[in-house]
Amino acid sequence: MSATAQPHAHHHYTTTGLEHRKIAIWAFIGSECMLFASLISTYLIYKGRSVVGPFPHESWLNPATGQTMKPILNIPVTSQSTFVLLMSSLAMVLALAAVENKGKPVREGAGWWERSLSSSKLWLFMTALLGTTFLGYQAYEFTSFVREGLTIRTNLFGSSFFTLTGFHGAHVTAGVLWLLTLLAIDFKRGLGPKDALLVDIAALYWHFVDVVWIAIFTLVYLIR
Amino acid sequence: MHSHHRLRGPAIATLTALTALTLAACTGSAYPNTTFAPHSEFARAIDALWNRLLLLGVIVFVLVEGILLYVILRFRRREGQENPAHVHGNTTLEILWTAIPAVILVFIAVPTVRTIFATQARSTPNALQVEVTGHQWWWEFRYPQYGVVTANELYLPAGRTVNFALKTADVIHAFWIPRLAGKRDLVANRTNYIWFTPDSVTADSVWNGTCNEYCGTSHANMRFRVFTVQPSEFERWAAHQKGPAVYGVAPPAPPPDTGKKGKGARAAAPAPPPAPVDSGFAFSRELMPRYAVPTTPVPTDLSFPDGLTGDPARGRDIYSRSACIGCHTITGNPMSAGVIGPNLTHIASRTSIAGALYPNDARHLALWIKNARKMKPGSIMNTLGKGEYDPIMKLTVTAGGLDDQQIADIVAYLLSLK
Amino acid sequence: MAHDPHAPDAGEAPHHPEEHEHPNWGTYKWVALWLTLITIFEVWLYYIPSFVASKLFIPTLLSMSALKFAIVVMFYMHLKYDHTIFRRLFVGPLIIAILTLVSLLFLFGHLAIRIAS
Amino acid sequence: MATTAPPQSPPGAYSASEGGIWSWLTTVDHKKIGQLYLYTALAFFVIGGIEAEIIRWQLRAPDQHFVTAEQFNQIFTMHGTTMVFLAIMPLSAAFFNFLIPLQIGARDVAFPRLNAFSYWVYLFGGLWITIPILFGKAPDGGWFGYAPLTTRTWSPGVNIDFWVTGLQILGISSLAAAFNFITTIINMRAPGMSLMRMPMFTWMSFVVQFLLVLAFPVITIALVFLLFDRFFGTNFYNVTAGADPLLWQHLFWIFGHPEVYILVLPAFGLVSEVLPTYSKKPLFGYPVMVYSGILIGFLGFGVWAHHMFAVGMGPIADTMFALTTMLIAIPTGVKIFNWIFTMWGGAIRYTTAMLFGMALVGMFTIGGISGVMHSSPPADLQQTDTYFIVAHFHYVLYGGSIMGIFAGIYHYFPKITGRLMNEPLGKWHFWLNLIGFNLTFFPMHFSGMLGMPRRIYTYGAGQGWEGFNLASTIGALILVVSTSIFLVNFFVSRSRGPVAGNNPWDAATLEWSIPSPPPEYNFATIPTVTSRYPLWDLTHPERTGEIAHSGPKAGEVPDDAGPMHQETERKTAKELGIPMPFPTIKPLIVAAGIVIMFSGLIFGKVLLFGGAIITVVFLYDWLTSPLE
Ligand code: HEA
Ligand code: HEA
Ligand code: CUA
Ligand SMILES: [Cu+2]
Repeated sequence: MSATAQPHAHHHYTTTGLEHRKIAIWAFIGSECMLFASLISTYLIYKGRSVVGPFPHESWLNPATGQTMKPILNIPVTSQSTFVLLMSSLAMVLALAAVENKGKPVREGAGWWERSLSSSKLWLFMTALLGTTFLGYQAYEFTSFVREGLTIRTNLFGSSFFTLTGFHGAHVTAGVLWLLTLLAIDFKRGLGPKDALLVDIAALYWHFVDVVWIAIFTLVYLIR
Repeated sequence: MHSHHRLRGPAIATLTALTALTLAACTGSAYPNTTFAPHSEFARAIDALWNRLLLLGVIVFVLVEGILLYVILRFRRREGQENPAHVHGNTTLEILWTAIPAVILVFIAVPTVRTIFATQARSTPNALQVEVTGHQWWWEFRYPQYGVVTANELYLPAGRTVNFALKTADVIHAFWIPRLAGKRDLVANRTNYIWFTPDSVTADSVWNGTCNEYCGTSHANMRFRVFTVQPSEFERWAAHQKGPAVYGVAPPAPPPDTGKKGKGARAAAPAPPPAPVDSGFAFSRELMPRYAVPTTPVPTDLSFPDGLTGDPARGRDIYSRSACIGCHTITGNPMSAGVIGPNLTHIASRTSIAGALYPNDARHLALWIKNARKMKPGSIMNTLGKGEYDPIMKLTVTAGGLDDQQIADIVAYLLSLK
Repeated sequence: MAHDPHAPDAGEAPHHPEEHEHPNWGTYKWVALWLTLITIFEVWLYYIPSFVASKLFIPTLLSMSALKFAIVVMFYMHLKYDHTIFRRLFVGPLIIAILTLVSLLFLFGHLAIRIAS
Repeated sequence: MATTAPPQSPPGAYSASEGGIWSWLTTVDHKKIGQLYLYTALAFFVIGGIEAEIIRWQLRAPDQHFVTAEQFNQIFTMHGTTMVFLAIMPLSAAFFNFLIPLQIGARDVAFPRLNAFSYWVYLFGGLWITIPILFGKAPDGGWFGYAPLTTRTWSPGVNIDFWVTGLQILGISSLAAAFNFITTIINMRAPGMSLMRMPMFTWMSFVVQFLLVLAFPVITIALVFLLFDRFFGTNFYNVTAGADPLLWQHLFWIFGHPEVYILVLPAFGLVSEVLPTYSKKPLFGYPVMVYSGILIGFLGFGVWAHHMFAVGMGPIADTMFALTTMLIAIPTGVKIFNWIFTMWGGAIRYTTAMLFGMALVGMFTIGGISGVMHSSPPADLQQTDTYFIVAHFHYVLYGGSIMGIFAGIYHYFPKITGRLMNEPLGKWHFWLNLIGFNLTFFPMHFSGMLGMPRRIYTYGAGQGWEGFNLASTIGALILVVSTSIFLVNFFVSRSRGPVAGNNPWDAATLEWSIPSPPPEYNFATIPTVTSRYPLWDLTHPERTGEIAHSGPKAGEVPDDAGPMHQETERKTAKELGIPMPFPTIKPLIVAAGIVIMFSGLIFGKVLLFGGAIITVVFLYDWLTSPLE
């Protein structure tokens, strides 16, 4: 969705007075619930059914070396990446608020923080940056798992884990690209209240991806 | 109203035809695989449920179609009739036709749930245990209490509860003997159970069984046969099947023990006893009803010379050196301990081969060995006949292949394995 | 937001979309703080072996996760403030998704119902 | 042809000559896209029908070898797949496209280009999955593709590859369309058209869009697993790694059962338009019809495992799913009775559309009753995977969906083309169809209960199945005759049928208040709706006297709306100053890019990346160019 498309879309009469695209994105998000429910179900169904290690929460015997290996999930690292993604959602709402309030005068005598709150560029950038950081964490996690002997082909855990978190990662990636497009538009011609819908739907998508991670973090990482 | 007759004709004809068919279906004679003439307590429980479903179904059918036809015929537009009554709904009526189906459903649900729990309860502890393993596309039957392994033909003592443990060696299959029980799937990494008691009166009967879950190319050819026999006959059958092949001559030159330990090898460690004379019990081929005799035509592009006779001893040698032993077990022949294909120890005692697809006779066996993949599309058994085209490998069998005489010898050997 | 003067669907109670302003930093910072605190608490629990072993572990974690989920959806996604139609579009599918997930876990024996036999 | 009217062209009829083929490739007009869906889906219906005839010819007698086992397995798989995904769903989509905007008083759908995209993805995906049959490489795993049979180990060929990728592609089409229609229905209704005033077809379509949106993600994931297993060596269905084959079955049927209501609810909707019109009565119990449709859709998500009663789920799961399944009979029964009572006391005209509508009521009921017989798990153990099931689902699919769609085609043909179909030929089609259908599928109840498994390419003699199979085959041949009559009628009437006028059937809803075929903008002035039957408000006020009337509230009416009226004038959008979306080829190219991308999985990475690049570039171009 880009800013140049449908410049006068909001002149159209709609039954509910709402924008088409906002309805569509919510319908899409509803659909995504089923997508991730299927992925998460599969992960949980296959939990504990792998016939060979590595396992998420249990130590396992490495048949190649005969060594007993630690459980593979790295909770401290993932807790950090979870925090990063949560903060990206904060940045996202600030970006939306900045766009919606663009043009409103900042309070007389506002400090740097208050003034920064009106910069949509800053917060769009921060969101994308935090998203990218999350992806960096995920790349780190994936590569270290592979080093420790877990690939998508190793066992049921590997297949279902990488597919679930990979799907989530792909969603984050798409979101980052979306945010960068918005940022580019912001630089090109500035995003103002009339563009709020564009940012709003991107934000809804972004938060949804965050919300999915909240579920994944608990169901996959914390619950044994 | 002329339209009446236009519509009534076909309706009456259909109903008459229906009734006639229903009556015919209830007698097992013309319909050997009918589910309407059950022969076990399990099949009867289902049949009772079915009768209830059918009765209520017919009532609903008659009611709905009756009102529908009445309305269609009665309310045909007459000349100049423009303004029928403009009812938009009627709450009482609508509650009525929500409530009546609900009541009907209660009458279905209650016996349904009862039957679910009754038929899925645990089987009696002294039941006959049979392990069924589905293979693409044949059936393996094991009787752990009797040490018997056989294929495609199942012997059951009439009147004794039998508990099947269902497993698969590959994809999903489904095990069904329509006259005796409902079906169950054979699913990898699971064991399913189904049990029932064939009625005592069924002794000396034959039933057809099929695979009902689509399992690949020859799903249609994955059939089997069930013999319900007198308990004493069953014991004789089992005792005999348990033993090594009747053609129990010591191997010509016992191979040096290469460490390959098959079941056959162990059984043969002491030289096998001379062939027992009693060939046990096997269902008489003379008693076989028509529906249990396979009719599958042989492929037109496959032939075997008539009148070619084989020598069992020679056949045994050839067999023991050929590819056959990689897949088949013949207890008593230490070379033959493969587990991929059906156990052939007592193959001559069976009435059919290849998943009950062909009668078990010299001609069909020979054709089968020559080109199993033409006889049964997709078969895992390689084409063995020299000069034959293997439709899966897409090549013609040359050097290593068996010539017709060799095949005839092997057939002679196999047919000696009573 | 592009404010549209038209009222919503005739069949529904009059309700003006986007009537409520979206919340601002004042709210958002508290939301972020709560999210962080809950996450820290969750991870902390994870490191208490006796708690992990207890029956409470899974329900506690699940409810905290659900709480975070709800907070983000209500405040960051503005579902608390927006038109009811969005709530229906989201909550309906979410319910079906959760029911499906739970039934699947039952069916695969991860949650067991035992009937006295 | 027996038509007497001189073949004069109704003004503004769509024909390929107008603007040439290019105008079809670039169209974003929902009415043209609807027609593209219609023609394509009819073509696939014929293909699926030819496949069915091959099945029937093979099974006409025992031990036949008209086709080989391998061919038969491909053919029944493709028959099911074609009929479900390439014929009935798109036939419904044809009506969604053509009708929904007209019925709710809109000028187009919410996202016209996305709409074009959905069609092209469907067309290319359909070709992708169909063409391999010409090379003997068509999918052969059955229409529900049970793992582990469909994994690489047991299906090493490319056959299943086409199936996995093809269904994945078709899913994109359905999902994109569903988001589009949800938005359209929520947001583009004419003033006064509250939800409880929407025509029943639009209502049932609305429910279906939610089923699509919720069911398709599940099969998407199931297929992703299969695709990963086949191409990347993952273990989702790898039994040696401990996988549970039932995972596929559950995921497939969580999709699959809602899918069967996706197939039938649009037909229910069409019939709910047809029966009142030709009975000259309003629909009986409109609100209950709405609620029962919603309830069927909702319950439809809780019954999936009734396809798995033989897999050994255990008594508790069997009981739960049996009960939920039985429950569905109640709202469905409500529909049946409400239809019957719509006709009760009416003045019924036996038009072809009406005959098909009435046949749906009668025939679907038979399929529903056998469905309830399956819903009892112990009883189903004797029924499942036999021809009894085949009988059930053809009674609901053919007797339900296809009958309803035929009713819809006869009913809406004049609106779509501006011309009437030939009624005598229509009657021939109907009667031969009714007879052929029953002769084909009724005997399957018997062959099934007498022990005949489904999906067998051959069966032995002497099993008692000969007569029933022969009858089925004869019936299927009659269906060829009747379908051919329909096709002739359809294509001849398109250019030579008598001109229809706005409202040839004296119907009640908005689509009939405008010219046939409708002008590109649909409504010169958006009508203001004051009741459930806006056109009858004008033409037969006595029929709508009893229901509530109310105008929209102030502020609800857009500038270009006017009171409820009929339009006869035909101006161009330009003359009226109505902005229309630009035609564009980009959706077609993006659709092609996606299919090329998937083809890369089989034919090499170059296509994969090439397709991806085409998709991304043209998607960007599409999104950054203005709509109108
Ligand atoms: C249009 C598609 C469609 C529809 C609408 C239905 C509707 C129903 N189906 Fe069907 N079904 C299929 C398509 C459909 N089905 C397909 C394609 C398959 C096979 C898939 C495959 O294996 O390939 C299948 C298989 C199938 C099975 C699995 C069988 C098996 O494989 O073992 C079951 C089991 O319960 C079932 C049940 C039902 C029921 C209870 C309904 C109900 O919704 C029916 C409700 C309607 C009525 C009951 C009639 C009207 C009601 C009244 C007049 C009221 C009074 C009636 C009573 C009280 C009985 N169906
Ligand atoms: C959705 C709808 C649908 C429809 C409409 C049909 C229509 C038909 N089906 Fe279909 N069928 C399925 C869905 C459908 N089927 C499904 C889902 C399966 C399960 C597949 C599986 O197990 O995986 C199945 C399976 C199935 C089987 C079981 C196969 C097996 O288990 O081995 C059979 C057997 O007879 C059959 C027969 C028919 C017949 C005779 C028709 C007829 O009604 C067809 C009539 C149509 C025509 C006759 C049109 C053709 C027109 C012409 C040929 C005109 C020629 C003119 C020109 C070319 C100009 N079908
Ligand atoms: Cu085994 Cu079908
Ligand atoms: Cu179903």
